[in-house]
Amino acid sequence: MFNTQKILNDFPILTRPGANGLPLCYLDSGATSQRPNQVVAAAARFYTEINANVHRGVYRISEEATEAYESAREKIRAFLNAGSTREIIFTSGTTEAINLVARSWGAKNLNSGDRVVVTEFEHHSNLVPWQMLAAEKEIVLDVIPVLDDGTLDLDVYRELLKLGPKLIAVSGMSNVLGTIPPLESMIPAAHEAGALVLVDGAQLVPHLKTDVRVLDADFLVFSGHKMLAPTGIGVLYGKETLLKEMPPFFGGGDMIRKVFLRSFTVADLPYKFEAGTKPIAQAVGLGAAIDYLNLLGMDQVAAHEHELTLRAIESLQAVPGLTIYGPLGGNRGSAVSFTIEGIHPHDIASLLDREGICVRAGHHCAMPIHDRFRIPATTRASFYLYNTEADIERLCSGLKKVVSIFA
Amino acid sequence: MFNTQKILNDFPILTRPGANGLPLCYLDSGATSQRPNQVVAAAARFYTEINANVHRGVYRISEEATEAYESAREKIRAFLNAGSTREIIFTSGTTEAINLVARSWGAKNLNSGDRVVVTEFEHHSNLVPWQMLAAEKEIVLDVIPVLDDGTLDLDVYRELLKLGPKLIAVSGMSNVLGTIPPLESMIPAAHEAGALVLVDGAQLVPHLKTDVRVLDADFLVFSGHKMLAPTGIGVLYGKETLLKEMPPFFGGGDMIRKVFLRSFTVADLPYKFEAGTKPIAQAVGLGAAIDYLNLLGMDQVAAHEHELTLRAIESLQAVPGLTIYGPLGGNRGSAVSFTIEGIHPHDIASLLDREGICVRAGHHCAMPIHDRFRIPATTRASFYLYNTEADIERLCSGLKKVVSIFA
Amino acid sequence: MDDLYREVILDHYKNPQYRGELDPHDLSFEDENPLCGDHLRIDLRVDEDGTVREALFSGHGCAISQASADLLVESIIGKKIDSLKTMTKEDVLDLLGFDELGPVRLKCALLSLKVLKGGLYGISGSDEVIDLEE
Amino acid sequence: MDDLYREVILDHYKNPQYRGELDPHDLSFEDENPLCGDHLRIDLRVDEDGTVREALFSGHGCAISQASADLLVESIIGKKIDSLKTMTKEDVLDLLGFDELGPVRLKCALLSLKVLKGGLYGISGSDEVIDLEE
Ligand SMILES: Cc1ncc(COP(=O)(O)O)c(C=O)c1O
Ligand SMILES: Cc1ncc(COP(=O)(O)O)c(C=O)c1O
Repeated sequence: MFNTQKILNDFPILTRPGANGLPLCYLDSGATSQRPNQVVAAAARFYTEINANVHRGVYRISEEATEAYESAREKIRAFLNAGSTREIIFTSGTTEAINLVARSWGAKNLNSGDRVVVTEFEHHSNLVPWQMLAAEKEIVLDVIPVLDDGTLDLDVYRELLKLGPKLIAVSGMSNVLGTIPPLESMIPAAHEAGALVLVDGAQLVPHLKTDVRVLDADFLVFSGHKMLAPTGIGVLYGKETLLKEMPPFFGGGDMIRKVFLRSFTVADLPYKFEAGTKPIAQAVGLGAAIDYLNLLGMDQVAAHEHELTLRAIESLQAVPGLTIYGPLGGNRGSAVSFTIEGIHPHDIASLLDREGICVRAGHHCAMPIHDRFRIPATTRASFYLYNTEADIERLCSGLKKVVSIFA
Repeated sequence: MFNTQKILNDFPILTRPGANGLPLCYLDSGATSQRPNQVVAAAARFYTEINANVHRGVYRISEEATEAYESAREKIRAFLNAGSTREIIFTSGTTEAINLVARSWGAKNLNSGDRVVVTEFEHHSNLVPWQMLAAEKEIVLDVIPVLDDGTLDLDVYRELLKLGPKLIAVSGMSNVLGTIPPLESMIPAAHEAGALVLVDGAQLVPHLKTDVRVLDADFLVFSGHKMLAPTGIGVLYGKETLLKEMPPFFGGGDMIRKVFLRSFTVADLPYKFEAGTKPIAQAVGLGAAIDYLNLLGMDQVAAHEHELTLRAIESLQAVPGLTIYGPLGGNRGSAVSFTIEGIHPHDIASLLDREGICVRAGHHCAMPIHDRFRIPATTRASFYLYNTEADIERLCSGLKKVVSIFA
Repeated sequence: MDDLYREVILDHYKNPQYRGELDPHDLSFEDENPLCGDHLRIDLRVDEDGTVREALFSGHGCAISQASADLLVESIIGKKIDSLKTMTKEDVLDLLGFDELGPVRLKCALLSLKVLKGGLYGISGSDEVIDLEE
Repeated sequence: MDDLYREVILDHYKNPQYRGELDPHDLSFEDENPLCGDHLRIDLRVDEDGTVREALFSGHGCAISQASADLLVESIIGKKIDSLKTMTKEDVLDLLGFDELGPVRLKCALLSLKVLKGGLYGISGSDEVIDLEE
């Protein structure tokens, strides 16, 4: 059984009583998650016990630091079921990872007239890098539209595949609508059409067991801070055959084999893409976060969240004037965005904050999907493993109070 | 007075007795520094008290997180005496910061045939990005040679300036030789010749008070992890007029003003260059590190280190067969690299490690300067504010033992 | 924070006195808060001696930004257009009766001032007109 | 760690038995450890039946890599060239008498094996020939 009380003990920020005597009701894990004591301690332990720079150091703590860093890489490899640690590149986050693919793979493989397909619900981080590339290299950006129920228009997707795109860049879970696109059919279809697939896993990997070999994703990117780990660390998974052919991205220490005054040769994977001193302590923290998730079991985490999400959707619909954007049921993620007739999302969030309830208001770094639904902004509640039914009750009664204030 | 004992109490990793009963003798701060309790605690406190994503959040802890993040920026601005926080860009480190300038400023301002000047002692991070740009854009890379005493050949520099370079990219302190180039004369000369100057401050900023307005540097970059702060955070300072004209680098959340499906507009400085979720807790940690340095006083730190360094150079010269590369006196940094006749640097470092002494062996990410001195590798000792004379004594008696083993 | 949604603010939001468009007008400024997509426009009719004779606002936004716009527009009627250039963030917070405000909601409260000043200085789309971080 | 610089290792470093170049030779392989710039070359003379008749190493490096080269070269003389392809990291550590080694010094110890195997398989400059991270 999923023991939320036991879990909450690991998150002191969620149990300390706030100004109104109630603990924080944190419903903004879609923006960033909280971190359990175990993760904070792992990073602190790194600093106070084995802190040193990694690789190249021959003294003991440097070797221990290297081992801690590389064993975090191995934990990630196993978590994703990747074939080799050479496929696991540490980045500063999802955004850097996508830009890396756009600039390195894209620079080499995309030419004027080539097509890249995105979706209408992409996060700006999986949209703007492709727009920048489109402007520089005159590639064509195609968009899979979103239907009224928040799912992708797969008929259009099939048509777009016929145009022979080089890459499909798609979020594994929308951070606004909670939509989980059918990657298990979209990826094979892309491959059949000769396209590679980059999965933006920023919302997917923290919440649902993700097996890169089952998915057969060519690239998968995600951030540590949305999955219990420190800020400042993220991952690019790429198939080894692809990464091998890609030119390096950042130049600097550690990504080289040899450097002369006017030329250099490149290091082997994964170091080729890891220039400079990486976020070492944060990588170790991400390893600890994965240990934590594995201990709970990703299937349990997903089941718990799914139950909460369906319960939330049901309760929210009882709030007068409230409209939810995105799927109302089925296999969907825990981001639930909504509007309330006549009340601005910022006012909703401010008023909920008085009750110690943290929700996000705005465009959630996904303006186009808001344009699609002709709304400037939404209020979003998003859940993670430490949330409980009590949180949902507080959210809904808070919203009813908001409605009455504006009545 | 500089109270090293009091300082050491803040660094538990340096006082715990190791295997041989002696505490760690950490002489590798040039690679990465140790972190005081205050910094580790500041990052941990962030996670356990106000952890939330920054900007855009209207609830209380998100506002507190934003304030903590932005006040770290203000601390850095004041530390560097920059004119505005708009000139302080958070990056993941020095390497990312240099690549940002190369790709953003360079992409816009450098064309085939344009010249960029570097030095023979640059770290790979301030060399490879320019080599990559040279290969892509056919710019010409000129090199200021290093003289036998480890200083720059300023005659050649003056000649190179006559060729009308667009940029001088120079380290403020060599991480191998300890050389501090005369920026106070080199920068005005560059400006007179119409060139901009990027100062790689990775070794400079942690050790010497750096005032960007006195220096009149156009860009200054450095890493937190070499100045008591967490890994995963660094800074790009740039003059506002320059940053304003530069195209954005990474695309993603937060660096935009508005995003449509096929276009976007760019946010104001400094956010234009801060795409995605930044290393928030690490920025807060860097703020705490700066508080710590300010409390000690950068002048005191520099004086303490300088005394230690001169003492070390004197003592090292008494070790049979030992040769030091770099200036033997004067205004020089605390990195002291050397070879010992007939003994490989790796063997030296391994044998010192048995005594709990941490030094680095290898090319220190600066192969060309090793080629210059016709050596494949050196052993490097580097000092910081927590080092003491006892550390130097241990180093020198350790080296004498090494020499006797190989005799 | 606790009086952020005082009766008077909600009143100005629900029953604004200066909501609408002026057609024709002498001056019309608009801008938005990209954070939340809020959009605000202010139309002015100005006398020959430079006095604001009529003013109305339109657009959409949260209670704070709309109440702020209603109060700001009310306050500028009858004033010399040149004197408006010296209006400050504190003036607007005074109109709203707020002591202080978090950085995000501050942008809501100051959107009306940003529109006005951006228009008067002929700049728009820039937070730098009024330094919101001050 | 404590026997890393045992007398026997220092001996092989200071007085190598198989140091030199073979000219002419049948096979010659070289590679380096980019971490520290160490460079190693191994020259072989091979019988018609594929037996290594003579072998010498040259280059420069640390005590560990040089002792390893001396011991490895000694161990392959008289062996069939094909049988060398199956030599493992453990074989080399056995020759050196090391139980285990940190990752950085491991690269020193295995440079000789890397040169040999890289040559036999016709690949050089790649750590992947022997997976050092295993
Ligand atoms: C002079 C110099 N420049 C650049 C760097 C690269 O810094 P980082 O690895 O933190 O990106 C270093 C650190 O080794 C350095 O010493
Ligand atoms: C779907 C999606 N993609 C990308 C990102 C960007 O992640 P980061 O800000 O950690 O780089 C986010 C986070 O907001 C997200 O939800």
